[in-house]
Amino acid sequence: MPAMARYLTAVLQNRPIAEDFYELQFNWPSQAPAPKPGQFLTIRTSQSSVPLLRRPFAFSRYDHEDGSARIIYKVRGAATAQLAGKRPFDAVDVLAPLGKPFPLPDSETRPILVAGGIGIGPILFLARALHAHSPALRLIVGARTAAGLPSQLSGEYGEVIACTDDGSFGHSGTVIDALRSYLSTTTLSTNSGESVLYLCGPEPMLAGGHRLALECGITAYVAVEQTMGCAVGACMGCAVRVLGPERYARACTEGPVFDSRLIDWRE
Amino acid sequence: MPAMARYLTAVLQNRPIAEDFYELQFNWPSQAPAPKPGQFLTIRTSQSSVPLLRRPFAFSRYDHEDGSARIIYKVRGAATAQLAGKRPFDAVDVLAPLGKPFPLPDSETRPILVAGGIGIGPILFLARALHAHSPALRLIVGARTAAGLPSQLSGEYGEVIACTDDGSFGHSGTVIDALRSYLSTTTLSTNSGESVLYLCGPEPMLAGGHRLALECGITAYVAVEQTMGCAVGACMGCAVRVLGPERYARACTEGPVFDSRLIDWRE
Amino acid sequence: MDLTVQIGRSELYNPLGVASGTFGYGSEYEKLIDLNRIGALYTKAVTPEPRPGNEIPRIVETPSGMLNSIGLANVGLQRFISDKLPFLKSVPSAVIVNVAGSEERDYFTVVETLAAEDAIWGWEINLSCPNVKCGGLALGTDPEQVRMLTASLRRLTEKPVIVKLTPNVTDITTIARAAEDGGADAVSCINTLVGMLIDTDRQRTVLPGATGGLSGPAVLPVGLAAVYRVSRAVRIPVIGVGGILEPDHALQYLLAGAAAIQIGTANFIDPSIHQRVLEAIEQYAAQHEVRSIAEFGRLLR
Amino acid sequence: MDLTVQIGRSELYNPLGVASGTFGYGSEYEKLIDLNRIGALYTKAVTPEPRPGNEIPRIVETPSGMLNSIGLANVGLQRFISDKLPFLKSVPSAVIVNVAGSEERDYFTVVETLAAEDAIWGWEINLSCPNVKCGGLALGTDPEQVRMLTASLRRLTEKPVIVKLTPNVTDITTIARAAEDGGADAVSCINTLVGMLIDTDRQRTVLPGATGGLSGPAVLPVGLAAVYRVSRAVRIPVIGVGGILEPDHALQYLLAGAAAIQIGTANFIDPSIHQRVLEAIEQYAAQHEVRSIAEFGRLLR
Ligand SMILES: Cc1cc2nc3c(=O)[nH]c(=O)nc-3n(C[C@H](O)[C@H](O)[C@H](O)COP(=O)(O)OP(=O)(O)OC[C@H]3O[C@@H](n4cnc5c(N)ncnc54)[C@H](O)[C@@H]3O)c2cc1C
Ligand SMILES: Cc1cc2nc3c(=O)[nH]c(=O)nc-3n(C[C@H](O)[C@H](O)[C@H](O)COP(=O)(O)OP(=O)(O)OC[C@H]3O[C@@H](n4cnc5c(N)ncnc54)[C@H](O)[C@@H]3O)c2cc1C
Ligand SMILES: Cc1cc2nc3c(=O)[nH]c(=O)nc-3n(C[C@H](O)[C@H](O)[C@H](O)COP(=O)(O)O)c2cc1C
Ligand SMILES: Cc1cc2nc3c(=O)[nH]c(=O)nc-3n(C[C@H](O)[C@H](O)[C@H](O)COP(=O)(O)O)c2cc1C
Ligand code: FES
Ligand code: FES
Repeated sequence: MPAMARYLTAVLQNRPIAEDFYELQFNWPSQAPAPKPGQFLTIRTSQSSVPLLRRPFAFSRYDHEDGSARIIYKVRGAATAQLAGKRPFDAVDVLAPLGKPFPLPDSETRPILVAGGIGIGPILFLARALHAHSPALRLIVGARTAAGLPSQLSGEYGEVIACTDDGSFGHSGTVIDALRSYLSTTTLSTNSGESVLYLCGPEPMLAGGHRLALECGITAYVAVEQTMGCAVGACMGCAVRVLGPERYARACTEGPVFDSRLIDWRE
Repeated sequence: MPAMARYLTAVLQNRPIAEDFYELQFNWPSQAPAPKPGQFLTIRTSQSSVPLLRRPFAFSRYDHEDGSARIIYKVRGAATAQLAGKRPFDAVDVLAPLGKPFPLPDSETRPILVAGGIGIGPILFLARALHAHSPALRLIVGARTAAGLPSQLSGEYGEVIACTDDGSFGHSGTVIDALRSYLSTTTLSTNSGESVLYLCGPEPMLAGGHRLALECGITAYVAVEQTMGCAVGACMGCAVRVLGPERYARACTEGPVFDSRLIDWRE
Repeated sequence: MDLTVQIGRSELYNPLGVASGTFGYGSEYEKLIDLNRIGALYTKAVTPEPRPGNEIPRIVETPSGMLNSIGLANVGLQRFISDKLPFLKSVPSAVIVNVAGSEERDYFTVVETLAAEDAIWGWEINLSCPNVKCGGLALGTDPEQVRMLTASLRRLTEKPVIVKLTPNVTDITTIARAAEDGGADAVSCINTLVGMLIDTDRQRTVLPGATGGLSGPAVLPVGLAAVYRVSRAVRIPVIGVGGILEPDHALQYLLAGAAAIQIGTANFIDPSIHQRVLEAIEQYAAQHEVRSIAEFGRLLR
Repeated sequence: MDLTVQIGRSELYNPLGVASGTFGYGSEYEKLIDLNRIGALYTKAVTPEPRPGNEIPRIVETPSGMLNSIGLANVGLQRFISDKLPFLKSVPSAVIVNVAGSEERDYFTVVETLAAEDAIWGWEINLSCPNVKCGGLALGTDPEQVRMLTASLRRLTEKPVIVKLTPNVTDITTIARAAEDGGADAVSCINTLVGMLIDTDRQRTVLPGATGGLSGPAVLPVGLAAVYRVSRAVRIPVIGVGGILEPDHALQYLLAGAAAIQIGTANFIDPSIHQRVLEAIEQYAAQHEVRSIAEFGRLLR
């Protein structure tokens, strides 16, 4: 993990990309280590004590050429509402890069990427990173309705399987339904060693992906979400239930990406 | 006192008028009673709990024709900083009009108006109201330095005596110094019944004006400032020390304008 | 849904009260707030003699809260009767007199003198004002004293007796149980927390008496924890107060086990809070198929 | 000016500490914060055995504050020695081990086992963690128990013993005096307040254990009042903690009577807070002609 630091940087662009979803692009300080897919940052959105805590967001893109990074976020409460109010040149107070990135597949392995809801950012970042190397890459993206899907998806990352809960766009059903049918219609389940799953989204989705991976005998990496205090491994606030004697791991430093078999998925 | 109410209205203009001083102009709802000089409003500057309390500001102007009202405010802390960030069309949440206005002089009485620091707003409002009726009106305005004085003063309210603590503009010294010399160079002190003082500014200034008024045997009305909770007379938070058995009066409903002889000026 | 709340043998027509000390004697808010929305109006503390109150300044803002040091400033019993009761007779809300004093006898005097007033629905016994030097604090923190005082007051009045609890104790449930044992019809919690702020420019405590009472959203979690614990320790109704600024905060109190709530500091900030809280309660009840206020507490898993 | 702070027979090179539980074992913040600025590094609580900690979620934000229910999650004594001490030996700050347990013997075990470690400057005895069910809370609220436990620990170590006080008591000064009587070299206050929040959508308390510990700016006035009162009740130094988010908050603690301070929740929010606090202290001292930290308390009129 490259060293993290706090940076006061500036907004380049902040625009809506789907219903309630925004993409924030900001200057990436030249002295900062390049963020990797799966890593995140925390933002202090206000100088006052409301909201108090920094909020974590996964990187959705990093452009070395123009020195910018991005996140995709959904407006849920006070902090994200404030974020949505940021304009170009406004300051952003970030702590980054944080957490462990997705382990990249070797060239023989076919990556299948699955995103639901606010899980879209890190999965798109990973898709972009893998696109060149893994032409066989499959990207499955889901939202509740068509309006919740970013418009730019197609083209940029090869063929995308889009799903909506209400069937208003793409496949009707959850991304896990789509993943299951995708896995069953390919020869994949028999060539298990050759595929790897990457998932980010709500917990039931991650659990579903994990079970499918177990069934098919493939590896799944999940990026989990947990309320954070320090984001640097000091407070034990972001605990994730894992199997083994320690029972909990820290999402911020031991994750947020975990091999799904390490996690204790009991409800 | 006309009935007060809460209004959600809109900013028309918000501009700097002196160093750290701004003038906020906003729509005055047609159903609302016209504010009078000396009255105030409270503003909730944020929907969050920081800052928590509404902040009181005196009206500095009311224009019946275009249905707008104004305040002049100084940036001191969180609430006034947020106020300074308001732009045209932004919402303002006001409770108004509050408090007792300045009692107006009868036509024979010569009003002398004295403003220091953030006391400028209500005094300018009063000056504007009296200008037509009292050509003999005198306006004394003070600030620490020239930069602290609003630029538009001269002309609008007749002849203005300006003072700065550092002598960078107008008379050198406090408004009380200027008032004293004004009173001594006029025949005023002997025709005491014919003059009345109106003061708004920091407490030492009000106390000084009160003592001068006693010396000259004239009446002084002071608009006081006190931290407020409810602003409607319910919480006893805005107590002002007064003479008499009750010992305290409420700035919000029994004031903010008081005859200076009612106040217990002990330090 | 049924909004009424049963306390002792009496009833409030809705669960929304306005907290003592933040709503004066009602008339101050008449123009601003539709009093039909207020189920219970808790008056500013009434003491036998008028009290000028504490030194100034009396209020200072803190992060998401405020400190006050009003000090039971009130008009006293006689002027309460002559100047304040006439208006209170006309309000639709249940009028609950917040009773305070520096010694036990003060409490008896207030309740006895006002006992026959029809306009008064009940009493809230303020054992916990942190701003009164003698008596006040010690009184509300000792279970045996609380039990005895409550029992004595109980004998003086048929009307509901609500004992208001201070959070500044090691175990609030023991005080609540003492009030219950003494015959209280309900307890309300919390009063303000002891707090302080210093003006580093002037090198003084902001409040001349050094400490004051902390209220507002900052104390919301403390009030909720108190209501949750107290409502599981006593069988009488618990009235929740402390930090409500949004309708969701009021719902949290009801889920935590409160039979009714009080809005305090928020009266100063948002005159629309009462309507918004009532609407939220009705909407939440409809959504969760709750037919009475008492059922809210059972929703908590 | 002289930034050193005398505690017992030992010295801190500056008054700025980082509070237990918010700074891990130091190494987590190594890259982010210049540890030369930290006068005292209070470790996460150490218990004899490793503890997995409480159910999740463990953190929730409140108005200007946060609730935590970490539950003394820590690596235990053995792994503290093998994995954490080596790094702590290298830090310039005074390393103060926060000692916790479910029963008295746990405290003895930790202090005895670590007594000979040169890297450890002293102990902070956490009698007050509101998240530990058995022992914890009761322990820190009974003066006699506090006195006896402090006296026992005093016999085990020459190093400074700091007793950390909970604000969840009726009178914090009696607990502070008990610690002083037991031979404590200092007391620190405050630990977190008991608080709760409810998720009305899911009809659950947000924290699975219902209540948690409230920290952050919301509790600043409570911490200041505690330090003000405790520093006037005991002769040993009082270390102020609770709600510091701005340099002025730290100055307020020093004026209130604190001999040193701790930054807790703010470590999470603003990595520049340490430098800003130290600069503010130096600047304020220069402005008010104060030559040592101990003189700050005398500035208050
Ligand atoms: C590693 C990680 C990566 C994330 N990446 C993204 C992303 O790319 N895009 C995105 O939209 N969201 C992401 N999130 C979630 C994001 O942090 C929350 O949406 C945000 O904190 C909400 O803040 P709020 O004030 O707007 O809403 P709030 O009203 O505070 O909370 C809304 C929800 O956010 C959660 N939340 C609140 N505070 C925190 C906190 N300090 N840490 C974690 N969760 C919290 C709460 O559980 C709550 O359910 C990520 C979270 C984590 C842990
Ligand atoms: C009747 C009245 C009329 C006023 N008229 C004006 C005016 O015309 N122009 C103007 O610039 N200022 C006026 N003030 C003062 C104004 O209310 C404060 O400057 C403002 O509250 C500062 O808020 P803040 O958050 O920016 O600063 P803060 O950091 O909160 O406080 C700065 C100062 O303002 C005072 N203050 C804070 N909260 C309150 C409160 N709720 N009520 C009263 N004072 C408070 C404090 O004593 C503090 O010294 C008036 C005050 C009163 C009582
Ligand atoms: C200005 C003020 C005055 C108060 N006066 C009283 C009082 O006279 N009697 C009383 O029992 N409580 C009094 N309280 C406490 C409130 O009734 C309430 O318990 C407390 O403020 C917590 O609620 P809140 O956070 O909603 O304000 C007062 C509170 C404030 C803010
Ligand atoms: C996440 C977290 C964990 C904590 N763990 C401990 C602990 O292990 N031992 C202890 O004595 N105090 C612990 N505390 C309390 C802090 O040390 C401090 O007393 C409290 O948070 C108040 O300070 P603050 O408002 O600056 O955070 C913890 C606080 C937080 C926020
Ligand atoms: S957020 Fe503090 S350990 Fe992960
Ligand atoms: S501010 Fe409440 S009585 Fe004046």
